[in-house]
Amino acid sequence: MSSLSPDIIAEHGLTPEEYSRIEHALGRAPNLLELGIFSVMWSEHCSYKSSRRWLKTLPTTGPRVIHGPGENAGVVDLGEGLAVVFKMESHNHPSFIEPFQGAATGVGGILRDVFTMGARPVALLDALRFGAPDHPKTRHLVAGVVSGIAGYGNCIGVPTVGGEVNFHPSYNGNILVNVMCAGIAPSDRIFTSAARGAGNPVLYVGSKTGRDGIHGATMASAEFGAEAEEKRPTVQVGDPFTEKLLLEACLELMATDAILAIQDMGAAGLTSSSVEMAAKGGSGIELDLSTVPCREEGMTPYEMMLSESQERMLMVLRPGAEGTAKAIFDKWDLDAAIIGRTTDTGRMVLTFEGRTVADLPLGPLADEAPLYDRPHHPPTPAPLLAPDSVPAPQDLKGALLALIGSPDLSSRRWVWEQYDHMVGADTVLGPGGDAAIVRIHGSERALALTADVTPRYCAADPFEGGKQAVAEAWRNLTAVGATPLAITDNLNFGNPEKPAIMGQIVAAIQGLGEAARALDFPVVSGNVSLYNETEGKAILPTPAVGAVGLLSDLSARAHFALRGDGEVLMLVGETRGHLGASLFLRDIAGREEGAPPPVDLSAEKRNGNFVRSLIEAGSVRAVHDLSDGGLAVALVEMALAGRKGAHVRLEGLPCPLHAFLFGEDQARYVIACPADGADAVVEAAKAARVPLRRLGTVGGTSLVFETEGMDPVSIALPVLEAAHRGWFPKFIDG
Amino acid sequence: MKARVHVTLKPGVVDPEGAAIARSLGRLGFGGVEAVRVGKVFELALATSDTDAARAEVEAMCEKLLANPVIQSYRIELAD
Amino acid sequence: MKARVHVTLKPGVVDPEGAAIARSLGRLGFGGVEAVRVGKVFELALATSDTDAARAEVEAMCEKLLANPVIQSYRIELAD
Amino acid sequence: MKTAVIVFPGSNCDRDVAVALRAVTGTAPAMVWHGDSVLPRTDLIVLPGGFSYGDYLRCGAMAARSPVMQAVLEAARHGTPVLGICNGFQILTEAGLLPGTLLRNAGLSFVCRTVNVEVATADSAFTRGYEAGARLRLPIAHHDGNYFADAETLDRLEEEDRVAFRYVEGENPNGSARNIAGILSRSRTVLGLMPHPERAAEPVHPSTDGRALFEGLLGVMA
Ligand SMILES: Nc1ncnc2c1ncn2[C@@H]1O[C@H](COP(=O)(O)OP(=O)(O)O)[C@@H](O)[C@H]1O
Ligand SMILES: [Mg+2]
Repeated sequence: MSSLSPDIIAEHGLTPEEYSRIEHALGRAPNLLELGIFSVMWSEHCSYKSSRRWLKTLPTTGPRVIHGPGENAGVVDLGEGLAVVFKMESHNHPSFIEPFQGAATGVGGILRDVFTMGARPVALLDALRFGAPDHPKTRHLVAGVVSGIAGYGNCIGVPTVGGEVNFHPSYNGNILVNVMCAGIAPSDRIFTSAARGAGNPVLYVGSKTGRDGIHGATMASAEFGAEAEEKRPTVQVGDPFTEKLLLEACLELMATDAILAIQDMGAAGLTSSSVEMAAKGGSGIELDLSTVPCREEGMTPYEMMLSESQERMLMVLRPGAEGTAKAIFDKWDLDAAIIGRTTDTGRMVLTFEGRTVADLPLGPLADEAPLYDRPHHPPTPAPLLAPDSVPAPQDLKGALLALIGSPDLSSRRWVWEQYDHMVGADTVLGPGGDAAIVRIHGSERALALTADVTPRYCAADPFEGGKQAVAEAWRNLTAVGATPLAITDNLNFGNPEKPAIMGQIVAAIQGLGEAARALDFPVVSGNVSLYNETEGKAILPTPAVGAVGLLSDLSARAHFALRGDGEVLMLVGETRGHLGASLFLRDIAGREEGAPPPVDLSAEKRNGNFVRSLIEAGSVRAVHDLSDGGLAVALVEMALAGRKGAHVRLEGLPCPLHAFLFGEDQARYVIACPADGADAVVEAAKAARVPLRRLGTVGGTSLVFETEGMDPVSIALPVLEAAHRGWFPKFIDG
Repeated sequence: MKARVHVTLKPGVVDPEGAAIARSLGRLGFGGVEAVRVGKVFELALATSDTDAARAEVEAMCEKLLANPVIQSYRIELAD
Repeated sequence: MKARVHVTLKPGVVDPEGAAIARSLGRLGFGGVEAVRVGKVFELALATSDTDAARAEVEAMCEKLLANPVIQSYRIELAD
Repeated sequence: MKTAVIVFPGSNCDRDVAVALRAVTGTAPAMVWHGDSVLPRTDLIVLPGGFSYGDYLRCGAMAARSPVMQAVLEAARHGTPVLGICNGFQILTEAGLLPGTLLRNAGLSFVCRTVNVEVATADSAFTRGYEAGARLRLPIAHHDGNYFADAETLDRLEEEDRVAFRYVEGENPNGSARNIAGILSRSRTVLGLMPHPERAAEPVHPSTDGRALFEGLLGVMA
């Protein structure tokens, strides 16, 4: 057992330096099982070794923050004795290999992160990025991922209320499946993973352990010999039914005082859950692997410790509470077993069939894991593009129809109709709006939720792109009337060992941090997914942001549908006609260039607070924030949502008409207010020093744009609807 | 002619449906069921009557649509 | 011993899944598929090694749970 | 009025329907675990939506063989009204309380949207709160809602005026035979339907058209 070949070490993803660090920490060579344990604990996924140094710069505290990063999910106080628990996580690589199961188990994993902390999950969101629509794999991947998310979320009964879908060739070989979950817990009963104290029983509950998802490369190693083919590693298969039982049983047990610490078995299963519990609690842990419930015969300690079988939990019980736990798990038909106990040794000791098979100090596995300050080249931001350097389209109407029917802007109804977005009967606003609204059960308060990032902006300027992701999330929450509370993030990038990629990561994190600080929007949880590269080509930098806000009174909320004839449409915020890195530039003009729209965080805050105050005062009838596709696209979405047209008359523009209509300047909203309240809104804007411009009136069955020196452009709603709704179903049907 | 395609989970892949059925059978009083695994069968009516062509065609269908090669294996039977 | 239960839709029962698969196969360029019907197979590992007892037991399982007599018929195969 | 909601492993609309029942009756329903073999005294039994047993094998098949279902069958025989919503409808067909079965949606995908449904008969405790022919907006959310029965059974259902709800012509979301969205037992005291009235019961829901179903029951039972 003593000499592990350099090949085996390399197959475990450890560098020679890392290996000597292990030998040094142990004062001897590790055996294969111990090497496996180090390899997963020191993986990028568990140790954040490339990103931790930069993640530390993010603002993570605030008056409402109960738990920031470091726990299974972030916890934010909602008042009235409740807290929201939320996090976003990626399942990118598994979803590329097997889209249905990969996405399904991604949902399962993030749900466990939330209910491990004692929260009942109440909402899911999915942020998805796929390759070019015409790439041969894309359609299959889209269909599989969407049905996998549906298959898991629908079954467990947590509504999927929002998300994002983008297409870009940079994701051809590396799709992104980021799933966010939010849950509600009593704020004084949050469960964490720190297992303090010795002599407490360690309980395993949930599905039996199989050979699922054991790291492929390690399979070639000596231990498997001739039967290697038979024992081939398999992808994880999700079982939402067992997860539902696990959820209900855990919440039932959490209502007693049986649980001292709890941790779900996610990536690196039994290894990371047991190490984390003991390391965080400053204790030690001893497991007898002969008692682990196994699905297959002849499983080795190595396989048990590295298995990624789904739907499993590890908990430390108060001594004497075993009977209570057993009764509840029996009721829910779940396998449970005491597999060990906590100690005070600061070590993890594993035994199997009466022998000690691993004996490791916890420090080097957890807190003292490697931490890198990788070389990073600061990116060169793309230069600003003057609005008049982009020629006007020949046919404005055609351009608008093409844009709303494009892969990135068309209606996502085909996706979200497959998600049960109403289960729970608390969904007040499902997918399709700015932010989703989910009522806090039994109250008149609600959560608002959104997921945002614009990868093409991040590619052009990672710092501004990072800022923009946070600002857009904040804006989406604001647009429904919510007070933004906090964010989670999912940093998806290429290979951090390349200084250019590391430069993107650093700049994006700095951008996120700057915006989060300026908007009082702390980062309370997150996830990092690196090495998203195929054949040396990385994905667009994609720091996805998930955000939660609070509506303290459901009666003061806004929707973006145009409803009332004669209402006055106004544009909040300043328009310069910024076309750099815009969808118009890419999809209509065929150019991917220019700086993304600059994000002025104080304007963002001022304009947003102004809009929220209008909503709270009941002065507005419709609100929509502006993002991809700019003003024209926002107006189409508002018209279609309410099945009402509008007449827009634009005069004295600061830039060419097409730049005004399609520019993606930030910090903007369209609002509609009653005709007799318009003057008051104008006055209020003046007082708040918020730029405001009248656009026209609501009514009719067409969207009409008029300006000096041009014949009015009028498009009937059914034409807009066909263009907007048509793309997705057609793409899927081939 | 007719083709029958049997699709089963590869060994080692967890079968939650089979496990739930096995438990349910136990509860219904069928004591001796040690394990259940669930597979699918597709019965295809084919226009061709050329066995070799049919086999090649059905194999291609399995690879492209009927089976998920990552977690499933398949077996083809042909009959007139 | 092992038992294999084949559950198929009775003739006359619509098979939405089969129909959709036939359509998909057509779209994928497999021209000659006239019809597809989808069935299920349950592979049971049984504790008993008595063939007659096993057959009676599995038949009872089919009647009670594995098949829905309104729309499905079943066939049992036994093997050691 | 006393009500009972049966909770199966995997039920996930049990809490939602409990909220609706409580709002209408003023008292919380009894939540009955599937493993119990006796029911509390009740004026209405509800089998809620969800994925009992993960929808494995066939939707509703394993739940229909739960211990509690004997008691439900017995109560139904004695005339206690039984309401099966979505997965509850699937369970009722599997248990033989309603004819036919619910196959996979014709489009094969799960469908969640608000649909237009017509009240096909007002002649039952469940539908007496509506006018026959009334149009309702009700949410659906299912993968297997494609109602199937042989032609004879379908004819009989129609002759006996047992179709309770139909999808509006041209808007059938799942391929159901004769646009059927819900049916009654011969005794008219058992209703199974795919739409979710409990998701259309409050002002924040997509409509409040489902409320009259619960209110109609209240009038009869009180
Ligand atoms: N994968 C998805 N799942 C659920 N809802 C989605 C998904 N993708 C987009 N949506 C919904 O469609 C609407 C439009 O999305 P998007 O254009 O990204 O909105 P915005 O520009 O306001 O951020 C949002 O309500 C969003 O939640
Ligand atoms: Mg928006």
